[in-house]
Amino acid sequence: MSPLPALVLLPLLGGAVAWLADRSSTTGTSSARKISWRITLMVLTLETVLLLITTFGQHSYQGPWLDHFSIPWIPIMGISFQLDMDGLSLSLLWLTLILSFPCVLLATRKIDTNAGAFHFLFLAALTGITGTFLATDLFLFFFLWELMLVPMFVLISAWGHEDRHRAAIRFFLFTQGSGLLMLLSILGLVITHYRQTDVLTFDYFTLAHTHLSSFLSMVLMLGFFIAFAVKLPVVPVHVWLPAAHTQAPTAASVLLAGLMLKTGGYGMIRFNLMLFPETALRFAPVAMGLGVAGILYGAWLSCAQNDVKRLIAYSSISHMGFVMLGIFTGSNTGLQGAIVQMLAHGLSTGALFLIAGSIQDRLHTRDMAQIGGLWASWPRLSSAGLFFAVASLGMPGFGNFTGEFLVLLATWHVNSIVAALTTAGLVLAAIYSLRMVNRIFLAPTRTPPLHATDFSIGQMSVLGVLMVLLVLLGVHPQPVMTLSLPSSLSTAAPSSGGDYGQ
Amino acid sequence: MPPTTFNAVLLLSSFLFTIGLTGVLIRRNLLFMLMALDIMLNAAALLFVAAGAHWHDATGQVMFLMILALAAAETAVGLAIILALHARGRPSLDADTGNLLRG
Amino acid sequence: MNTLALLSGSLTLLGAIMVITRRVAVHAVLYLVVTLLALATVFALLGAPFAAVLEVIIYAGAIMVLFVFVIMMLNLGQPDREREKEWLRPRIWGGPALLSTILCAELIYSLSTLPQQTDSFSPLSARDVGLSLFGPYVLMVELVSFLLLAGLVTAFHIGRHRMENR
Amino acid sequence: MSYLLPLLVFLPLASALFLFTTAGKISAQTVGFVAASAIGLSALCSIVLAGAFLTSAPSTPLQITLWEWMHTQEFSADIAFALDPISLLMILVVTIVGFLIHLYAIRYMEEEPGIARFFGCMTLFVSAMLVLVLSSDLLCLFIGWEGVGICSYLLIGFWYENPRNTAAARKAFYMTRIGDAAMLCGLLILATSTGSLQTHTVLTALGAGTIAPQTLTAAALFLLVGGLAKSAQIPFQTWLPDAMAGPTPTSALIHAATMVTAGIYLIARLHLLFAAVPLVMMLTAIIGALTILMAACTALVQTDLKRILAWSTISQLGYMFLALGTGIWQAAVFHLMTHAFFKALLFLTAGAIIARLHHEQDIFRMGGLYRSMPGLTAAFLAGAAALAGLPLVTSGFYSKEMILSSIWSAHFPLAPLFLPLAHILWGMALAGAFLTALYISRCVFIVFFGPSRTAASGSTPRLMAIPLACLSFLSLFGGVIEMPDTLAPIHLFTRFLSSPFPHAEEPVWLVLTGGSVPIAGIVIAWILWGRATPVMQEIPGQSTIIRMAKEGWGADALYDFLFVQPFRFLVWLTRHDILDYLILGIGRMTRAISTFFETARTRSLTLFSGKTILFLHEGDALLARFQNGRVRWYAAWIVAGLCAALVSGVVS
Repeated sequence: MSPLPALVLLPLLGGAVAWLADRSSTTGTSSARKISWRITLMVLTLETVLLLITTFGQHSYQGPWLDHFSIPWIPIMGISFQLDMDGLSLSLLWLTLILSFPCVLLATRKIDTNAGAFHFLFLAALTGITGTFLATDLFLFFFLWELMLVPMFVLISAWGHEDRHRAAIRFFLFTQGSGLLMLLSILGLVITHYRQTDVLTFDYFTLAHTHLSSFLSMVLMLGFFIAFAVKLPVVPVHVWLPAAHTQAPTAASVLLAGLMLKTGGYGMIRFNLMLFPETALRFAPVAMGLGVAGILYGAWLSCAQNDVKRLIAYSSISHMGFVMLGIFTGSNTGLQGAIVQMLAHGLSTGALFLIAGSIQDRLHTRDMAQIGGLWASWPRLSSAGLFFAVASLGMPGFGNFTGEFLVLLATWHVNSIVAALTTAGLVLAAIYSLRMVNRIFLAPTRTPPLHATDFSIGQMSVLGVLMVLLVLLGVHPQPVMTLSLPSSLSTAAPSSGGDYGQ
Repeated sequence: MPPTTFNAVLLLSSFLFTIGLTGVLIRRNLLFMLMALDIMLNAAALLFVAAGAHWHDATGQVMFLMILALAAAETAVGLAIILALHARGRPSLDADTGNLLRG
Repeated sequence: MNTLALLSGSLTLLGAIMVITRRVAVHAVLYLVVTLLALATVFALLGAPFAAVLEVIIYAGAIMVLFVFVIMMLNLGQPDREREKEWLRPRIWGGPALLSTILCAELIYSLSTLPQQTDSFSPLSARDVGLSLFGPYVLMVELVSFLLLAGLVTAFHIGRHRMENR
Repeated sequence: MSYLLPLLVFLPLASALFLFTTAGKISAQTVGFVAASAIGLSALCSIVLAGAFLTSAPSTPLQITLWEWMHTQEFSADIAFALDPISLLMILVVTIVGFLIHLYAIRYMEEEPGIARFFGCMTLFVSAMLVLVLSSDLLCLFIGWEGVGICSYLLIGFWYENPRNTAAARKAFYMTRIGDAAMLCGLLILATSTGSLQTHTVLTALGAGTIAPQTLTAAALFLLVGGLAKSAQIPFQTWLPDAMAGPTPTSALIHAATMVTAGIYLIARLHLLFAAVPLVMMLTAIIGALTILMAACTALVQTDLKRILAWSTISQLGYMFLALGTGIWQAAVFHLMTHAFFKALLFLTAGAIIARLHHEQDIFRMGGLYRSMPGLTAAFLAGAAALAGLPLVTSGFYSKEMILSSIWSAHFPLAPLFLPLAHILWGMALAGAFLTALYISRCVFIVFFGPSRTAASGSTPRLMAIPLACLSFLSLFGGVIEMPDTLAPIHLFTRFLSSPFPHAEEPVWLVLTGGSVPIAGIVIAWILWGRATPVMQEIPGQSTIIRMAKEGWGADALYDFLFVQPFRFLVWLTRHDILDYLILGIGRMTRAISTFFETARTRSLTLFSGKTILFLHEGDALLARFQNGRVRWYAAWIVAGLCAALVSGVVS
């Protein structure tokens, strides 16, 4: 029996249990909060065990992919509940779990209004993300893609900060609207396949063999591309992100930045690159241009922000530009770079959002001018912040550099001027990261005696795990790079790079 | 023996009806309207009686009897209403002030 | 005989005109009695003595007494007379009178199209009327009795209200 | 033996991790002891390595590949260390000088609350520097390259309570980061053309001629920019003087002895590559020569003791670049070594002096210090003599002499024939040597002689004195391992580097000139500032040229005007997301349009329905006339209807 469906459904069920437990316990708010929190932690632990089994257990499934699960869902439409796992999914699943632990350990404990519902939504979003990484039935993929959005929308609009409703609505409109485009593309692909073969199916592997005219395949690919580009986000459609990240509660920020953006990158690899390899190659110059624009634009705007969370949000746009650039270089190097960059960005930016969220929880402000030097009062928090800021500026030896370097290398093969331009993003990264460091961590002590406490040793050790992983990804990324290459379809793999864009 | 023609009686009946009708239309006092109505009923009765005589049929007088009963009932009810209105503070018995029938 | 018919007919019309133009209610009632008596004469001339008798007894007798009683109860006086004068302006009765005139003209015109015929009005006795009444029209008699009962009840009901409001 | 290489890196790293995790929990003494002992062990390792290296056959460099870093289809990089003569020299310098500076810093920093952070960063720096010099892979080198940058940033901004310090730290990091980005470009060029950044792979590819000349030029240019930024040469020279905001041991270790020489190390490492690109070589030499003069002139008018030393560092690094540019990288590395000794000594002595003078850094407020602190005076004199290149008795003389005498006969293939570029550069270097002697002697005369102005207090602890003594010894006698042929045929150093050096072409007069110029400088300085009634108490600070020189020739202001302010302004201008507004604007426009349509529709509908309602209303009113509840009217209407019916009946 494959553990994949359990992996997907466990968080949702666990979340429901947490909610019910919270609803049924009427003894008091604090204990109720604890109950749902504890159940969430248990669910995550169970999920980890499952993932360990999946990773190291015996795979009965033979083939290039690691694991497979499929039962019919709506047979009349050719829809099935089909999950497949390859190295890419597996590494992103690990990232999901690794990031959700700090979220729960550091952030969601603070939630005291309706904690049960919060944990339920948190876990539901996690289900959506996990499922998105695994689903190979296009309908199921779309379903889980949307499932991811709704809890996140509620999380932002119910537990967010001052301007949460606008941010949540903007987030929802952008992602939902682009999701509908993807649905259209899916339907287009399925109908085209049906016309050709008289087989109605949403199966990813079958659909990959559909013969498409170049125009049609470009249109369909663009539908997918726009959905993923909004999620990634790519520059002209990134508008939802700074607001959503800024207004979301800490745990949701981490989830958004650390994981949800990755679904965009994952989708681009899995669906744009592997379903439409030739079209993606033709489209690559545009996509790479957008990626470079994202890198520079995000970094530039990040230099101008005074709001910590906004600064980090714009820096994520910059980092995700590298992912986009790497994916569309058309070489394995670029792809591996993009994947490493996704993982490293998930860890570093997730941690930065955790830290920024902790600062906001303690000081009730995100304005860097008002936060002032924290080193004297909270050395642990500040050193963690410094560490992740340095990681995010692309210091060699951290995962971000590995990703960025591989992407740059692949880009240099394609177009050296673009790559040289992109390195300017590294300088801007230094500027915004150190600006942040010198505004809030290593800065003159501004706030008079703070009642709030520094991170405890336990919390620091949680962050320490992230630090270790980030450094490991930086100095020894080879296992991850080998593992995380997407398994090829039988038809076309994004192998040796084309020489377009010269 | 009959001294007059049927047409003449019809003419008389018409005139009488018209006069009664005019009375209903021009008087605002309910009492007078009631009297005018009686005139109109009598015009109708005259017509029935004349027709009965013309065709020598008793039905005309039977109808007269019915109209008589009708007139009695009408008058009784109408007068009762007039009295009620008078008692309720509308001593002028003005037909135009009561507009309860208005749609 | 012809003279009598003409006289009674014109008296009827005259009385009716007087009824609708009087300002004092009692005068109008008296003129109405005159009209009814003249009409009874016409009935008699038409060979319907039973109807003539009933007209005098019930109409001129019973109903008119009812009117007189009511007028007495209304306790009308000089202001009412003035008001009636006020209400009987030509501007007010001009329109209705015109309408009535048109109707009258039309009736006359339509009567004039009827063929001229001379009739012999043979009298119908009370017996004929009675036979007819309790023969084919017995159901109508019952209906009329219902009608009278309804009128009685209604009048009583309205009058009772009046009593209570006192 | 090869396991010593990772150990060498690991010891300081472990100490850094230990210090960071236990910050605030252990005493300052322990912190200093842990850091110094870690570096000391490293130094021991490097000495053992050096012994082993010298005794074994020098042809086989020690190598160790720790693990694969990234291997893709078209590129591979490893975490790999290798020991060759240059890196052996560098690790000796880094660990030994580093150890002495750490020893010194134990007492120097013991009062600081952030001592754990200080020593953590220092040891982290040492380990990064060791990675930089040891790695056999250029990408691995880049880890150390950026690592020393971030440590430098953290240490310059050590006293973060003063925003000027953190600003200086950021400035240093940004400027070096620009160079790093350029260097990354250079690495990318090499990586794309050779598929690997292993030094020997790159050099093999170079020897095989598989790299296109343009590519090579571009790569060398980019790498040169990286080196220039790291070593604070023109046009990146402005960050180093500001970097003196950090604690003095930091200035000594990072901004004098080791990190700033990383650029020289890089080019020396890749000297074969650079030698293949004459254009870049010439550029390097010219930039170096210009930097020598510019920085020396600036140093001549500074009044802050540490800034004098900082500008002096830039000037000396200029010598090294000049040497690299003329192809005599051995001389550059030799000067690098001696410079590390005497500049560290100077900085540490200056730090001790400043500490005893209650943080007074202005040389014109000092004076007559030889009376109150003779030991420090002796140490400073040793350093100053080495810096000035006092003939025969100082290490600085030998290394500088080696550079000077080689430049004369250097050959620049790209230079125009009528322009004796080598001779011009030699003249500039000679002028630089004169100026060096002049400014350091000025400093010595003003600070240590003449009337006393500020009272000194306390005494220099022994733990601080020992490193000073060691460094004095090194800076006086560290240069005897390599001598001009004119003096003695001792070529230990170049033999050690296993690259024979053409001393034969050195005429005697060249050596004599090189030896006499520093003496001339000292004499003139004595005339100007040293006598009882000095000719110039102070170089007049009023004239424009002096003021400009004092400010580093306006480079700061120029950059501020050209880059910093425009950047700030543009960033400020675009602080709001334009696209955000754009998309919001589209949204608003859509809303406005839809609102417009809605109002238009509503209005037309309102108009229409209004009319209809009016019509209906009038009809209603008309009908209401009939329904006015007046019995007589009803009757009248009945009559009217009757009339109409009769008319129709009659007419038809």
